[in-house]
Amino acid sequence: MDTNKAKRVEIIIEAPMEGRLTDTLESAGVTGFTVLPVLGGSGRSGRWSREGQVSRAGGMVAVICIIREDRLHDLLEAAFKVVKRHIGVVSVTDCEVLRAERF
Amino acid sequence: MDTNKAKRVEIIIEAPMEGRLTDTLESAGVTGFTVLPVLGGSGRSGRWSREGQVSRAGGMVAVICIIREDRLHDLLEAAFKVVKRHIGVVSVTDCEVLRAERF
Amino acid sequence: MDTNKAKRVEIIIEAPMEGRLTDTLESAGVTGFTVLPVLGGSGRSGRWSREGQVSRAGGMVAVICIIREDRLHDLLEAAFKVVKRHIGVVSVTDCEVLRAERF
Amino acid sequence: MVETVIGLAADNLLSPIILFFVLGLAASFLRSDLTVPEAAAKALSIYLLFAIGYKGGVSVSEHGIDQTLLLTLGVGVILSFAIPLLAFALLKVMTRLNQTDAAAVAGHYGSISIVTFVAATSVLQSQGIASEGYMVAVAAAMEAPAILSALWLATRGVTPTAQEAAEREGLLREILLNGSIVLLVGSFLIGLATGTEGLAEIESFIVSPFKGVLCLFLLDMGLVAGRGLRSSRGVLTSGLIAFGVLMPMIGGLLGLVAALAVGLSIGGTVLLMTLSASASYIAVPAAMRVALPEANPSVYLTMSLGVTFPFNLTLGIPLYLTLATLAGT
Amino acid sequence: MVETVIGLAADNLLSPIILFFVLGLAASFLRSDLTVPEAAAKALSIYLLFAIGYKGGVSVSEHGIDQTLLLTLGVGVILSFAIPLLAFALLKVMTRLNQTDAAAVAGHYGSISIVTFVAATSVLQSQGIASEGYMVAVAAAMEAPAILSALWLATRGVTPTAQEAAEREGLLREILLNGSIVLLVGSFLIGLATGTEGLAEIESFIVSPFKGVLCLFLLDMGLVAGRGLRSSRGVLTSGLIAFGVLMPMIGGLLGLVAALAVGLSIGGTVLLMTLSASASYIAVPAAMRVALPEANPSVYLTMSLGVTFPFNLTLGIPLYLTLATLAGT
Amino acid sequence: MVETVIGLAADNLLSPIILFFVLGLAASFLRSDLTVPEAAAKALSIYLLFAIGYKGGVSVSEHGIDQTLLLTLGVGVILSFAIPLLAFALLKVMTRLNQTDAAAVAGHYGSISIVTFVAATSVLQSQGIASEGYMVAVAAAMEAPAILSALWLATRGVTPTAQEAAEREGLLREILLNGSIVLLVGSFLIGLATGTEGLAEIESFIVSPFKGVLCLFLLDMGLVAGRGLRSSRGVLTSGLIAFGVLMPMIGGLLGLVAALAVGLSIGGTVLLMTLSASASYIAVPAAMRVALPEANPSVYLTMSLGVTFPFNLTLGIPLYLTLATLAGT
Ligand SMILES: Nc1ncnc2c1ncn2[C@@H]1O[C@H](COP(=O)(O)O)[C@@H](O)[C@H]1O
Ligand SMILES: Nc1ncnc2c1ncn2[C@@H]1O[C@H](COP(=O)(O)O)[C@@H](O)[C@H]1O
Ligand SMILES: Nc1ncnc2c1ncn2[C@@H]1O[C@H](COP(=O)(O)O)[C@@H](O)[C@H]1O
Ligand code: NA
Ligand code: NA
Ligand code: NA
Repeated sequence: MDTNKAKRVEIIIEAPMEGRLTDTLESAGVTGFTVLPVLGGSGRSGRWSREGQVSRAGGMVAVICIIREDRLHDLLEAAFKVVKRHIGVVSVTDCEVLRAERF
Repeated sequence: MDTNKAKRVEIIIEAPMEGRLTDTLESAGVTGFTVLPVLGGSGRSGRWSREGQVSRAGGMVAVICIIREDRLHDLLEAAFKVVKRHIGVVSVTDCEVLRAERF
Repeated sequence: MDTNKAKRVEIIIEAPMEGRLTDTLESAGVTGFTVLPVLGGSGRSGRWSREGQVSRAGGMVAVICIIREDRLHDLLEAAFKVVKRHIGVVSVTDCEVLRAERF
Repeated sequence: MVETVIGLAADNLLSPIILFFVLGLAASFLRSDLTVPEAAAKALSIYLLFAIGYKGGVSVSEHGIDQTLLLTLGVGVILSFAIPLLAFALLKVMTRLNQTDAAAVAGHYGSISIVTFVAATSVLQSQGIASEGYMVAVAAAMEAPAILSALWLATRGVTPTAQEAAEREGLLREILLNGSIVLLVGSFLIGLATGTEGLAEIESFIVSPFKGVLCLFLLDMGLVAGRGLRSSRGVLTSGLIAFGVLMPMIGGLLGLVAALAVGLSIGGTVLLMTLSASASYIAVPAAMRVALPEANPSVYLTMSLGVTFPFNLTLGIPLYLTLATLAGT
Repeated sequence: MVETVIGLAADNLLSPIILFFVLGLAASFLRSDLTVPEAAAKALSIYLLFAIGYKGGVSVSEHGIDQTLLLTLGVGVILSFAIPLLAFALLKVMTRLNQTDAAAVAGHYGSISIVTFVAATSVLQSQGIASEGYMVAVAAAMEAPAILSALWLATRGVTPTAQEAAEREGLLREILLNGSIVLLVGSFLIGLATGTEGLAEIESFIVSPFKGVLCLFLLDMGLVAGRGLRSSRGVLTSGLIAFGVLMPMIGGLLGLVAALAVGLSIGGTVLLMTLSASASYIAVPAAMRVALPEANPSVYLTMSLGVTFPFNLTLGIPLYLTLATLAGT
Repeated sequence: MVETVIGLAADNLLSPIILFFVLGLAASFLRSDLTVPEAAAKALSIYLLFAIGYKGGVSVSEHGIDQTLLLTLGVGVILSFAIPLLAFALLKVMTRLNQTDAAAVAGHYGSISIVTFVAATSVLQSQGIASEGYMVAVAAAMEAPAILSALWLATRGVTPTAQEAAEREGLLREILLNGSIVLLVGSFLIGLATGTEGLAEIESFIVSPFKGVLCLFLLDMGLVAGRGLRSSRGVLTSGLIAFGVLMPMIGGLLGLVAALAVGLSIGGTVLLMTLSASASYIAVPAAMRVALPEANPSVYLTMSLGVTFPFNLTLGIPLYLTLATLAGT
């Protein structure tokens, strides 16, 4: 199997900011991402859980984005703009991808 | 803590193909995997979201598989067969695992 | 973008043990984690799925924890204590984080 | 006749059911964040299949098995097999879809939309028109054959690779045993077995609240259809839109002919016309993702959910009712 | 008068609705693992908005559009804009919240809580007191203006950075088109259009089971409120608690004055008082996370859901009812 | 007597409730993709606990607190403690389970299955047989003690490690306050407090649709049980199957003796027999995962949900009803 180097960026961000983040990613030229639901968590602002919640306010989502290394900088720049004032965690991992032409 | 090197494979694939993928993985000798739900995403085929959907057609799942390095090739071979004609992203990350005897 | 080295720990564990795990992590000084839902999976104890389940017994969750390298040991020690007798997978990946002061 | 259709359509357009669909459409066009959670939408669809199947079974248990039952089932299966061929030919003339996309779209029109069926049932009910209870079984029988036609259309003259063959394997079982068919047929059989006595026990769950649940479900369908239309604007050519309106009318006419041949009641005729006219958006799309992954889902989903479903819901059903009434008298 | 309030409150406290809220609170204080899945909680809230909006529309279609409708809408919007200013001033006196937190909390009190409104409706109903159907529309109109007041309060004298400005952009559209407003107003309009005839079709879905669904929803709110109170114990100073009880009474009085000025019925007066007295916990928190991320969510959520909501539910509504009755006679 | 059982069982087997369970089983054996979303299944179970608890409370408020209430509670607790000991001994004789697995399975049989209880209630109702409303409270009281017996059985003669001790710590609180007990008891108390007046307000939510909801829930249980049976085929030895059918009959007899001793009505006797005969599949499995992680979940889940639950549902309940009637006359 031929694999190619890429970066896996994982952004855990408040649900009400999801739309703004993904719009910003798209205008920064990111062509693909996947959004995972988050059940709950804990951080400096305390523990929280989605159970029973009606408002989007209390929840977060995880946005996963696999990109070519040379586009990482733009992505992080864009993500940082949105995340900066908000609750959120951004991590980047090295990875190998199949079908690199897609990224 | 004793940890051992392994690989973390993440396959984001269309929900209707989940069964075929996991069957293929199992017949390639993969002994464990975990399936995470996916809320939505974006790619060359546009944006999508699970909200309000009844059909499995429009959704994806993320299959995570942690395996010993020497079995990676077989796994990727098997996964590729299923993913090839389908929408899907396959990424591989180096990782360390506890209790390596389980993998 | 300034990034810093960190570790991404992913613990897939039975849902009834979630509270015990996160309590233990917190008492080991872990300041943040995120819990993702899990749909199903397969391992030595066979295939399972959350669909239609009412009991927490049959399900798992994924706890993701991003921490500074120097605190990894304590985290793993704590996690291992909980996971040891239970079904569960612990993997650690190198990553880079934005806003390292938060971890 | 035109006035009748218009009168019926106007009545129909002012029913809560249609208006909630429109509300859903409007909300998603306005980019409101109104959404129905996936689990809730699935629960609503389980409720509808359960209720409609069960009530159909009870109705058959009451009126006895009509001699036309088997005939209608057979005719339904034939329609489901045949309509895709016609649809494919029409698509080749009216649009520029490639073979795979045209086959996939064609398959959707041979199969059926259960919510369109339910909406037709509720129009019949408010007009006080009876219909054969086993039409629910006919609906189930018409879900799957169209998929085989679509596969045949897509792969004529192409030898499938080993991988493609492997993927299609098991598909037939999956299609015939997909959740909605099993639930519909199962509930029908249970209704048949337990009859009016059983119905009395669960009536206040499956009969009285039915229309209200349908409103919520149509709100959700409006939201999903609107989101689909918004994100696939580029896909909808005028040829496709014309097809999406013309094809249900052709399907409806085929249904009319078949119903007359079999000798269905006026109500049954309307339902068979509606089944023939409607396009699938649950079972067929999922099968297409497995069997024809190259086909573009935004084309077939938008056609089915964004064009033909609203057409049937608003104008189609009143039209079929008028035609059936004219033909039946 | 005191006896009347106490009598009403005692009655009220023994209603299943309140008791299920208390059960939820108790369960989360005892750290029971009882939870309502997120999707189910959202489905319940969709049901409530759908039912309450639709019934309001039907009621207006029955009684004709009252001449006070526009006036009440206008007055509601003014209250929603004005109450945050008062609340902000009070917070500055009674608590040590910084400007941002105080503005965020103040915004919640200008907006409304639809469940508090529903609870008041059901108290009116069990007392046999009629009210204007369009109060539902007033509720919708009062959701958003307070958010603008809160933003103005938080950012007076500060020039927003380009980033902040960009984030606020689109916020107005988002607020006005948030799911609960769209569903409430849409259902209201559909109720208005389809009237009693439409209601008859879906009555057994939206009228008879309503109170039972409300019990489940309040169970869930008790669970969420209790969890919030437990995890934000440190946040609640006595000043904040006092504010959380005082502010709804002030808001209620403002609502009373406005209702008298407009000439609402006693029922309508109680509802306008309740709307003014209640604090948002769905729409405003989400808007605050986007627009004022620096504001501490545990402060405003705990105030709104943990202090003011229970106060209104148990003592507030009976109090507003007594005052409205006294003022109306 | 045999004819009575058979007659009752035949009636019972043709009730929609059982048939939907069978539909679920069949669908999963056929590997249909029919599923109920987790959130919907949980919502259904919340509804059932809410309704059954509340109605029990109202019934007690109507008929006054029977003198046998406390006695029955006490007897229930004793049965829950004692049955596991018997079950364990029997398992040691009939199967080759190791100590831990046998203890875990035994614990399930001491505790109760609330859906089996609900099914028995609905059989009583359709036979027009009254029962003590507080049997709901007895059900709640019998959930937890069996877990303690199981732990004792599993760990006799073994000193737990510090880690094991730490994990068991807090377990008792968790068990006693698990969601289903809290909701059941809470709803019972609210029903007791609000009485028939409260019931009148929410009757059309918790009484009339109850059976229909139960059908959907049993459909889901059939799906889950079938999936469990399919994936644990290897686990079920003939010894285990025999135990899974014998044990509920023994439990039922113990319940009969206890009921006669306490002096319950025929309806109450059937319910106490059913509780003793049924095996837990919600609360106990979760507790076992925490406290006895080495026990194999596919053994206890398959026994409880795949063998004993269907047995009780189809043959057990009619049998207990016949025995109670014979003993009571
Ligand atoms: N170190 C971390 N690892 C994983 N998730 C985190 C971490 N820190 C924060 N989070 C997530 O981000 C949310 C907000 O974090 P905070 O801003 O610190 O309150 C938490 O509730 C978690 O869901
Ligand atoms: N670069 C990427 N990173 C993460 N997820 C992706 C990426 N590209 C595609 N996806 C996911 O795969 C789905 C289908 O992608 P595509 O085939 O490009 O339309 C998308 O909707 C995303 O959920
Ligand atoms: N190698 C693996 N990769 C990912 N998830 C795994 C792996 N092994 C086990 N799991 C998860 O852990 C659960 C229990 O594993 P086991 O204890 O092997 O039965 C499985 O059902 C999976 O969800
Ligand atoms: Na059709
Ligand atoms: Na207010
Ligand atoms: Na038992």
